[in-house]
Order: sequence, then structure tokens, then C-alpha cells
Amino acid sequence: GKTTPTESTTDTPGEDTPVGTTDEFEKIAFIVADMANESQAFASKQFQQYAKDYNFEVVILDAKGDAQAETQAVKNAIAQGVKAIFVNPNDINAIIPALTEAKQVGIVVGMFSSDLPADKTDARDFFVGVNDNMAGEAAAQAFLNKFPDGANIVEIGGQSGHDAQIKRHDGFNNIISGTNINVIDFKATNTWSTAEAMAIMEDMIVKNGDEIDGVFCHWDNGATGVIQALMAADMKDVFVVGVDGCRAGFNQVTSGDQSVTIMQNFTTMTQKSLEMARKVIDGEAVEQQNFVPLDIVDIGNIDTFTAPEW
Amino acid sequence: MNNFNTFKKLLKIATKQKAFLAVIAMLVIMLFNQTNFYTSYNLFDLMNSSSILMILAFGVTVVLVAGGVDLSIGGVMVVSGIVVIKLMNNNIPIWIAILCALLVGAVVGTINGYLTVYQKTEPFIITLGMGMLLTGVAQMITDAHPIPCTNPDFSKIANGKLFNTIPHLVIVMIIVFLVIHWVLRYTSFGRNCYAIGGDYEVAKYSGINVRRLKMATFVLCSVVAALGGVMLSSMLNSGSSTYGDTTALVVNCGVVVGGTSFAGGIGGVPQSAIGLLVFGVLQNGMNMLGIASYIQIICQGIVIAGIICLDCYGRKRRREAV
Amino acid sequence: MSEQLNGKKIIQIIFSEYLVLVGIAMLVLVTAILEPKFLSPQNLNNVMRQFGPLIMVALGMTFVIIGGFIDLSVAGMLSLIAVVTISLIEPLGQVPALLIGLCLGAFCGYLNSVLVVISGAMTQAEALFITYGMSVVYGGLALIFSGGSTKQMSGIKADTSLFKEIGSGNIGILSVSFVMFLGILVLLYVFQNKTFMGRAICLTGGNKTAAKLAGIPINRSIAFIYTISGFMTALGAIVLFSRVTTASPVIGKGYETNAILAVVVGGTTLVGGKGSVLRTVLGTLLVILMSNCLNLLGVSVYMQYIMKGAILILAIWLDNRKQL
Amino acid sequence: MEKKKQEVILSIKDVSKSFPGVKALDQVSIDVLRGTVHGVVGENGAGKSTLMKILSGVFQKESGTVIFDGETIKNTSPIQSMKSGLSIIYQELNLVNTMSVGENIYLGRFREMDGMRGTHTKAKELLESIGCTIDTYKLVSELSVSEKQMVEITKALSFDSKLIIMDEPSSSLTADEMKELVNIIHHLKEQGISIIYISHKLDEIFDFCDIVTVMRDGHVIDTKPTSAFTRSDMIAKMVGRTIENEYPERPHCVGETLLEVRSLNTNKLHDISFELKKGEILGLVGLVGAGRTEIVRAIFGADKVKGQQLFIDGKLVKINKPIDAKNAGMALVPEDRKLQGLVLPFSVEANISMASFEKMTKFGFLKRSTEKEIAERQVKALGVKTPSIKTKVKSLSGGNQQKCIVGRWLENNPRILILDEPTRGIDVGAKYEIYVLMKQIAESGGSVILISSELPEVLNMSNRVLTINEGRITGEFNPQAVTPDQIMEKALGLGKEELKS
Ligand SMILES: Nc1ncnc2c1ncn2[C@@H]1O[C@H](COP(=O)(O)OP(=O)(O)OP(=O)(O)O)[C@@H](O)[C@H]1O
Ligand SMILES: Nc1ncnc2c1ncn2[C@@H]1O[C@H](COP(=O)(O)OP(=O)(O)OP(=O)(O)O)[C@@H](O)[C@H]1O
Ligand SMILES: [Mg+2]
Ligand SMILES: [Mg+2]
Repeated sequence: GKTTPTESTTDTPGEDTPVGTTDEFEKIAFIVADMANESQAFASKQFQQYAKDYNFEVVILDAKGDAQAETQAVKNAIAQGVKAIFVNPNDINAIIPALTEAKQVGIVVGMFSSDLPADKTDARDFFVGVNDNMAGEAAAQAFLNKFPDGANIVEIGGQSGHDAQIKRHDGFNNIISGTNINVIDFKATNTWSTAEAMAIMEDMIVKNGDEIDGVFCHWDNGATGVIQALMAADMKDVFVVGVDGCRAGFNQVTSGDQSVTIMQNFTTMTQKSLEMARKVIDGEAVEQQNFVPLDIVDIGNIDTFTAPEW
Repeated sequence: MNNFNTFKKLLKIATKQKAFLAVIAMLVIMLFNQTNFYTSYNLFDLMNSSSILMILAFGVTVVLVAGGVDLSIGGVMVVSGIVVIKLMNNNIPIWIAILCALLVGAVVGTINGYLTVYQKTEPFIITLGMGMLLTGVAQMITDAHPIPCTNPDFSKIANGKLFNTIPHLVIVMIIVFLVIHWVLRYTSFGRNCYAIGGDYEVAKYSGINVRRLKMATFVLCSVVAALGGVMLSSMLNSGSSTYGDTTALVVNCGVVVGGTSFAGGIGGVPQSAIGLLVFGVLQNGMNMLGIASYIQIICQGIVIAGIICLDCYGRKRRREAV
Repeated sequence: MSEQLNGKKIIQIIFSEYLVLVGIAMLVLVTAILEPKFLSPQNLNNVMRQFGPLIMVALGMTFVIIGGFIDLSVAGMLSLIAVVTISLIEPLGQVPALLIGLCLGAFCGYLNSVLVVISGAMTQAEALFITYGMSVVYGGLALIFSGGSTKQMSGIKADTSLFKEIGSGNIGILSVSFVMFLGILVLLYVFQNKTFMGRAICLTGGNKTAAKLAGIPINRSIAFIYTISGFMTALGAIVLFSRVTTASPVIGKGYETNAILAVVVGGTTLVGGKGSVLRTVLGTLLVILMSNCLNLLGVSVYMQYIMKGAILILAIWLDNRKQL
Repeated sequence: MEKKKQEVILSIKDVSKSFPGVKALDQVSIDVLRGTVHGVVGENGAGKSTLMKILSGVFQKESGTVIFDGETIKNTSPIQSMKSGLSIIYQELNLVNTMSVGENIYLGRFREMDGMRGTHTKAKELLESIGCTIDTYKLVSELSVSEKQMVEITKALSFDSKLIIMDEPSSSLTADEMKELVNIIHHLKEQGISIIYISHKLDEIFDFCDIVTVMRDGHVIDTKPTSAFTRSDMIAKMVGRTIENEYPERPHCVGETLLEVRSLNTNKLHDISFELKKGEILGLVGLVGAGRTEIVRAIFGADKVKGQQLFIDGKLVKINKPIDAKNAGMALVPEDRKLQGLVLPFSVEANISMASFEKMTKFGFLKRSTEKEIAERQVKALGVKTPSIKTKVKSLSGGNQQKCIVGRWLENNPRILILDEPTRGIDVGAKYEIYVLMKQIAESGGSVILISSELPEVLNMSNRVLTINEGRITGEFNPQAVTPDQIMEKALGLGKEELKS
């Protein structure tokens, strides 16, 4: 039979050609945190679209939003004999043992969208992505810009315990605390559910009434619910900030319902990731941390951005 | 003669076991595809990735055989996984931390058991509630942040490999398998589980201490789930409240797919292992074949519904055939 | 029962039969004291609207549980119907989209019943896993159909007034969705208690073999059970996406547990045969009020899980105690 | 038999017990002597089973004392009573269907039995000692009703009992098995073990009971040696009135063919063909497991068949489901009333009206008043003892439950009434009523198929008897012109053997 990838040097000649590679393309794997999440589904499409440009053939593995499934996906990629693995992690700590194993057998490991903890970066080769902390910070900045004299705002979090939710919350509060902007209410959701965001917003309106000057919602589709709740309560001048820059966010900013969306550019992120991997495989040195800048999109500058495809 | 009998027995199991046939069918399909499926690395990985669910499934099997059901195992797994890491991060020795985590399982199991057995509540719904409650507890003690483990030795428990090939996790799974199999088949406790699952009243009138026994099955199941949680935390080297989302349903489903009856009294851990393997092989095989995620999801659903339907259909045919 | 109903008796009945009412009363009382805005018209209006989607699904689930089965497929089904219906508004127009959505729900439900009937699944457990499998299938179809992305009603260029009305319209002081609920409640109540099929469903839940041998068309009643559940899920999906104006392919997540929770906390037993849609209304009210109250009291989402679990356990426990 | 010192082993004094709505036992006092067979008879609902359940610790008595083997028994539990030497074979079968015969016999005593192998060895010995050859590894669910009954008896024997209570053990035994049981009972008696024997079959009572207690409506009416009773005396005491005959005269206006079954085949049945005439009662005789139930279930559309043609009034009818059968004018009273007949958590009313929806629905809507009428009519007509029609059928005694099922079908005026063991566990009075009903149906132009394991019943009630053996019809008789032996010969399949040899 075939040899295990762990003993990668013992391939005997005359056996079946290794399945991992075809003549032209090298096989790589992109491990998606959750294909039911549209931003990540979009990212995976980008990988499929651009892989060939870098002489790669991409396998998409879905971790289904589950940290355990994600380590399994990494191991599955190892078993498939891929050259490089890109991971969009569900849980940055939980993924480390699996990635260490991948690196041991000589696979290039790239973190996508979220980086490993600072002291564990040797488990990967490079990181490309936005920093969700920065997304939170950018949102905070948008509020500071809008309300220099201070304001009362509420925050609606994404799925509680989710990496992006945690970082957006932390980044946001790092900047906001100590300023004269008061976060008078915060609540995370059970899942990234628009309906839940809407219900929370409705209840926050009841509780805080007209005091609310602004809302930071962790994701644009959640902001859709927030906007519905505000409209139903006839609150027009509330400053709504979302993250993602997806089609919903774009539309809402264009129509004036949402004030700001913090946009992450998955196309750039993907291309950069592929480029990095190509370089590492070809033996070139690369920058370890590559932040793709976030754009603060509002009605004033929205025309300068191309409308997102997701 | 003896050989022939064993063969016949195997054949009987095979025709009765839809799950077993499904696994075989998938293995055969993978034979005809050019993938790395049949490498020792992948096969061990397949076992490894099914191991934690299998461990949980073996515990659940005991409860199901005794006529109960436990949907709180996901919650137990998560909480005990967090407890073990929190304790170790406070410089408590590994073994004591693990014992404490198992204790958490025992406590939850005792509550589940007490409520279902002594308060005669519906276990299905009570354990569902307990699962929700535990998820909340897990979020509260971690503030919904994943907590990495600072003790470097802990990760080796699950991630190490014997002879550099057999993952420790698989060994742990096999030990749990053997122990629970022995308990169910060859001990008074195990046989009495089958009795109370088969007919609770009859067992009661036969002098079995049905309450204590049923209670014990819940405790056992939760302790095993806690062990699963410890292994999960070790494998991931971190603890988080998000790990156990759909675990309870998937595990119970796997056990039933394997052929352990929800009504109680029928089944065993070998069946459960096969039931879980169905999911494991399917997932691994489809990943190997590069099947798109959404299609994979649909296939999984079809396999679950399909096997259960076939199983029911077989039973219906048997009912009609007598 | 034609016995005299005096005050004491009523209280006794409430405590023994409708403990959920006591739970609701306590929840209302505590929240109203801690947060007086709870009783504001605006909040009551919110509760009425938040109530809409879940009650539809839970009413359907009531019949499934009375019939001795269970339906986990509502989660996937709800997602599928929501993304399909919302996508059809633009190409086909509102009324056709609405009708197709409802038909799709009924069809998916019917499909479940066909599987259950053909395979001869007689127990709740078998049905549980078959419908769980189907939930995964429907969820997968929703993902494929939508390509994983959220469908926006606001992004649709077609006329969506009908759905906007369902989502946020009012009839007098009642929301449109609430009026829909009232109408359907009456229909379902009459169906359960005054029609042959309603009785057949109860008998099926009580003892399938006996019902069959007595000439009750149990296959037809199973078909009814699941088709109703599918149809009601479709209504729930429509009310839900009309309210939030978007439909993501995982929008239905959690609806199955919440619906079962609502039915069971209301007092319909999982054993089958016994229960009522009215109980489900109370159960749903409790579930919805709980999250509303916790939101108002500013309790974190963790507590919400804990409270939900605890109330579920408590409700069942207390309910059982009085039966002992 | 020499007269041993007649020592009282069990003394029941002034025991009372009530359930919601009924006083099941009222100041009951009975003494049971060591080494005797003590019969207990009484109508359905007389309180026999309730009393026994109090003795075995399933129910707790409200007042009175019970002294067993010199010790006063308070709040006992089933296991305590078994360990103290009092075991019981319940009226409803009490075995775990999903487990093997051997494990069932030693249920809960796995440890004492030295594991699986010990369990099966000992079980096999015990079964053989009473002449039973059931494989101990077989699952109980695969056994026939009578085999299950034997296993239960074996289980009771496996305890070192001083007193064994048998609550209608014979209701599903064949004649042969019954003989075996009688042997066992004699054997136990010789060892000084006492037996409380409950039965509705008076033959048995007179056959081997030493002392008989008659109960009625929760009271003990009389206790005296069997020899001091006459049959009619005992019946009179049971029902509180005198019944002249146990069986009414059979119907005699047999007309042309009503139902014809042609080549009915299933996995168990082979080429079953027979006719049923108008106004006839057709008896099916066979050993338990012969396939009688299968025949009627197949005709009724309850089971899948490989092939059959059914003609009613000479016209071919298609019957795939029980509803078709119902619409064709058939009615089936199944053999297992709890599992197949009743919806236990529902009211008497709902259970009786179950098959009459055509009558009580209009455009699919129920007419509650009609439903009430139907239920009240049948409760009255059949004399169902129930506090009200809203009472849950679960709390009725076995005989009254059976009457509810019969009533359900009678409301439909069926032309073909199929009764599968209709009198199992039913008292003399109720039995007579059911016989009269059968006769009425037959005389009003319908026909009855009667399955019963009680040969006298079939012989006395039917116009014609078919014997069934291993899924085949082996003979047809006029019951007035044959002896029971001739019929049993065919039912045992002996005729075939003789032909071969
Ligand atoms: N669990 C129960 N709950 C309420 N009532 C009961 C219960 N068990 C028995 N009864 C009532 O007690 C009375 C005596 O019933 P029991 O079963 O002892 O009668 P029985 O003499 O054994 O009759 P049968 O010959 O039909 O078995 C009946 O009226 C019955 O309805
Ligand atoms: N639930 C069951 N599962 C498996 N086998 C069964 C089951 N019920 C009955 N059998 C088998 O079928 C055979 C027939 O059983 P049963 O006593 O019901 O026969 P029957 O034809 O109804 O008898 P009778 O002639 O008294 O009506 C038995 O030998 C038994 O082994
Ligand atoms: Mg009785
Ligand atoms: Mg029979």
C-alpha cells in the first residue's frame, strides 16, 4: 500500500503516483471555520477562484463551526498529502496541536483571518488577515469621530464565545473605555442570528428609550435587525455601526439606514495568502504577519469601493 | 463447526446491522477511488477523530440500554473540559484536575439520575434542559473565552502516539470500550441494565433495585462524558464553551444508528462503535474525495435518515413476517 | 366536569394543571418590579411580535407530540423555506412566493410523514432520528440554494408590502402576526377537539396498534401530523423573515429545541395522546417572556442559557411532583 | 393422603383497599393452609388481583393485617415478599421481552447465578424438571403466549417459595400444557408448598383445588372445601344470582355463504381456504401458535398477505387495511386487549366510540352528543362496570376492558364478528353475556368466527369447527357429532403422521 505521509521520504518508486499532486498543480487545503457563515463561504469561493493563478489546486474542508472538527480537518488535510494548509480558526488555541503536527510533516501553514496567540506563532508560517481587534477598534474610532462630545451607545455582540465576537468586543472596549462615550448596554447573541439581534435591540430600546445615540453591532446582517427595531420604534437618528462590509451592510449604508460598516476585503486576503504560500514553498522568506487593512465605509466614501460580492 | 457457527453469527449480525453494512459499503467505495484513504496515517486519524464521540457514545449506550436517554453529555463534556484546564492553570496536578473533572460529571449525572428516577421526570427533556444549563455555566466560568492550557504535559495525554503510530486517544477509547463492554455483558450491573430497559416494571418486581441502578447509569454516562471532555481538552489543549454544540444529538444519533434501541433493552457498545464509525468514515471519505461541504451535509443527513428508515423498515418487515 | 367552580378550586386547578401560568406570573411580577418598563405598551408590543415565529412552529409541533412523534426537522425546514420564499419574491411576486413557501412547508412535512410511514417508524425515538436526518438534509439544501449567503428582503427590488405588513403591520393594537396567530389558534383548537382527524391524531398518539385495528386511518393521521407541522413551520418562517427582513440559510437554528421546550413546558406530555394547543400558547409565552425579561434585566446571554435550562427542569419537575 | 397438621401459612385479616371511585377490597379475611391449593374465584373486578398484589407488595393495604409464615407483614415490596417465600405469577405476563428465557428466570439474580453460563445451565435444568424444552437462549419476544406462561411458572419455582400465587395462569395454556401445570401443582403440594390459584375456569377449580374462596365486589362471600361446593352453587355465589346454563343454545339458522376465503398465504399460513355461512358460529381450534390469530388478522387486513381472495356475498372484496375490513362489515376483537385493543390513557367513551366515526362525524366534525350516546348505550347493553363513561379505561378490570372493545364493534352492527380469545380472563357471568351476543349476531343474519383455547367453549358454541395445525387447515367437524379427542387429534397434527406411516 501507500506510505504514511509522516514517513514522507520512504516513497518507493514504481508505486501509484501520489494523489496529492497532479502534473501542474500542487494541492493545498483551505479549512473554513464554518461554511454556513457567508463571509467564510465567500472566502472559500475566492480561494477556488484564485488558486490556479498560483499553481495550486485547492481542497475546501469545512469545520462546521466546531473546534474539534477543525483539528480533524487539519489531520484530514495532512492525510491527503497537501502542500499547504490555510486555516480560518474557530478557536485559535484548540487548533495549535493539529497545526504543529502539520508543520512537523513539512506542510506550510497559513493562518487566515485570525492569527494564533502571540506566544504560539511558531505553529504557523505566516498570517494574513484583518485583525478583529482592529475591527472593534475601527468601530470605536467611528463613534469617537461622530460623537466628540460623548454619547450613550449600546453594543450587540456576535455569537458568544466565538473568536471574532471576542476580539471585536475587546478591541472596541479598549478604545472606548475612558472616553466620554458610555456603553450603557451590551449583549452577545447565542448565534449570529438577525432575529436575535433584533429582539435584543427591541428590548434595549424599551429599557433605554431615547437615550441610545448609537449602536455597535458586530456584524452587518445583525445590523439589519437592529435597523428594523429602530425603525419600528421610530428612532431615526441613531448611529449604527456594523462590521463585515457585506452586501447587506453596503446596501444599508447606501440607503442611509446604517451609518458605518467596517469592511474586510476577502479577495485581497485570499490573494495575499496564496502568494505567501507560493513563496514559502519556493523557499523565499516572507513577512510573518500580514494585516489587510480595514476600511471604514460610510455614505461619504462608499462610492470609492467596489460593491462586495457577498 | 465452531468456525462455521461464528461465521453464521457474523452473517446474522451483518444482515441485521445496517450500520455495519453502510461502513463496509463506504470502505469498498473508497477502495475504488484514488485517494490516500487507505494509508495507516489516515486510518488512525479516522479512528482518532471518532474517538471522543465514541467515548461519549459508550456512556450513552449504557443509559439507552437501561431505557433512559441523555442529551446533557455535550454540556458535561464542555464543563469538565473547562474545569480540568482551569484547575491545571492554577497549578493543580494533572491527575487531581482530571479527577475533579470526572467528579463534575458524577455530580451532573447524579442530578440527572435523581430527577429522572426519583422525581420520575422525562429524561429526554430533563437532560436537554441540563445541557442548556451547563452550556450557560461553561460560558459563565470562562466568560465565553476559550482558555488555553498552560501545562505542557496535558496535551500529550491525547496527542501522543504509541510507537509513533497509534494515537493515545484511540487507546483510551479502546479501553473505555472494553470496560463498558465487559460491564454490560458480564456483570450483574450490566445484565440488570438490560432488564430495566427491557421492562422496568418486571425488573422492579424481580427485585432489582431499579432506581439505584438507573441512577447509576446516568452517573456512569456523565462520568464517561466528563472523561470525553478531558480528552477533548487535552486534544485541543484548550477549553471552551463552544465545543459541545451539537455533540449530544450526533452521539445519541450514532448510537441509535448503530442499533441500540431508544426504547431500551437492546444494543451494546460494539453497535455504538459501528454507528459512530458510519459518521467517521463518511466524513473522512467525503473529505478525501473532495466533495463540497454543502453536499457533504446533505449526504450526512441522507445517511442518518436512510439508515434509521431502513432499520425501521427491517423491523416492520420482521413484525409482518412472523 | 360540571362541578362547582369556586375560587379555591380554580387555584387548585391552576396549580395542578397549569403550573406554567404560575411560572409566567412570577416572571412577570419579578421583572415588573425590577424593571417597570416591562409593562410599557411598547414592550408588550415587542413581546407580541417576538412571539410570532415561535408560536407558529410550536403549534405545529404540538400535534406531532400529541400524535406520539417528534419533529426535529423544523430547524432545517424553516431555513430552507425562508431562503426559498424570500428569493421567489422578486421573480414571481409576493402572493405566488407566499403560496409556494407554504406549499413547500407542507410538502417537506409530508415528505417526513412518507418516510415515517413507509419505514414503519412507530416510536418517538425512531421519528426523532429520521427527522433529525431530514433537518440536516433541508439545512444542506438551504445552504446550496442560497450559496451560503443571506438573502435580503430590503435588497429586493420587487414589491414586498405584503411581507412588510406581516412583519411589522398592525390591525388595531394587535400586530398582523398576532392576529394571524389568533385565527390559526382557533382553527387548530377546533381541529383538535371537534374533528375526526384531530381525534384520530390523539388516538394514534395513545396507542397506534389499537387505533389501526379499530379502523382509524393512522397513516393518514401521521401524514396530517407532519404536514401540519411543515405548514406551520412555513408560516413561522414567513413571519420570521418578514420581521427581520432577511433570511440566512441557518435562520432556523434552535427553533426545534425552543418549540419542543414550549410544547412541553406548556404541559403536553411527550408520551403522546394528551395535550392541547392552548397549553402550547402558554408554554411559548413563557419561553418568549423569559428572553424578553432577561434582556430587559440586562442579564448576560450566559444566564439566558442557564435560566432556560433551569426553568425547563423546574417546570417538568414541579409538574411531575404534583402527579406523584 | 394422610391428614397432616393443617397449619395456617398465610392469614389475611380484614384487609381493605380502595381506588379512586371503587372500594376494591372491603374487610377481606382468608386463611390459607400449608400444602393446599386454595382456589379463588369471582367475577371480573371482584378484587382478586388487587388482593394478590397487596400480598406481593405491589400495592399497599389500607387497613387489616397479613400474617405470613408466622410473621406479620407490613409494607412489603415485591422482592421482600419473594425472598420471604411468597412468589406470584401475575395476571398480565411479567417477562422482559428483550432478554433470553434463562436470564428472565433468574432476573436480578445474575450474581448469585455465577454469571451467564450458570444462569442458562440452571434455567435449563429447571425447565426440564417441569418437562419444558424451550431453548434458554431464545428471546422471550420470540415465544408464544403459552411458552411465556411456562417461563413465568418456572421463574416462580426458581425461588424457594412456601406459597405461590397464580393469577389466571391457565388463561392461555393448551390442554397439554395445562396437564403439565396440574402435575407441577401436585408436585409442589407434595413438597408442602401452598398455592393460591385464581381462575375463571371452574373445571380447573373443581379438578385440583382443595379449598375455594368466592369473592364478589371486594367481599369474601364464602370459603369452604371444594367438595362442599356444587358448580351451580359456586356460580350463584360469584354472580349473586343463579345462572342455569353456562352456554346458551347455539344458533341454528345457518344460511348460504357469507364469506369465502380462497388460498390465503402468508409466511406462516399455507393455502387457507374456507367458507363462513350466514348465521353461523365458526370455531377455530388449534394449539397456541398454530396460526389461528394469523388467519383472522390476515382476513382483517392487519397483516401483509402473499395472496388471498376474499368474497363476501359472492363478490370479490379487496382488503388491505383494517378500515377496508370494517367497511366490508367485519369486526375484530384482538387477543391482547391492552396492546392491541385499548387506548389505555383514554376514557371509556373514547375507547368505545373508536370504530364508529361514521356515525358521529358530520363533514369531518365530531358530534359529542352522539359519541356520548354510543358509549352510554354500549356500557348499558354490556353491563360494563365503570364509575362513569369519562373514567379512564386503564382503571377498569380485565373483563370490563374486554367488554369495552366488544361494545366498540357491536355499535357498528358488524356482519362478520371475529373474536380472538374473547373470554380470556373473563368471569362466568360476562362470558355468558358474550355468548349471547355471539348468538344474537348470528341469528340476525351475521356470522361469528370464534378463536378460543377453551375447547368446551368452542364445542358448545360453534356450528362448525376447523382445526388448524402449523398454518394449515387439517380438518372440519360438526362439534355435535365428534368427541373432543377426535378434534384434538387433528389439531395436534396427528392425522398427518398416520397418513405418512
Ligand atoms: N390501578 C388501579 N387503579 C384504579 N382502580 C383499579 C386499579 N386496579 C384495579 N382497580 C379496580 O379495582 C377493582 C378490582 O380489580 P381486580 O383487578 O382486583 O379484579 P379481578 O378480580 O382481578 O378481576 P379480573 O377477573 O377481571 O382480573 C376493579 O373495580 C378495578 O377497576
Ligand atoms: N412479537 C413476536 N416476535 C417474534 N415472534 C413472535 C412474536 N409473537 C409471536 N411470535 C412467534 O409466532 C408464533 C405464533 O405465536 P402466537 O401465540 O401469537 O400464535 P397464534 O397463531 O396467535 O396462536 P393461536 O393459534 O393461539 O392464536 C409463536 O411460535 C412465536 O414464536
Ligand atoms: Mg384479575
Ligand atoms: Mg393467538
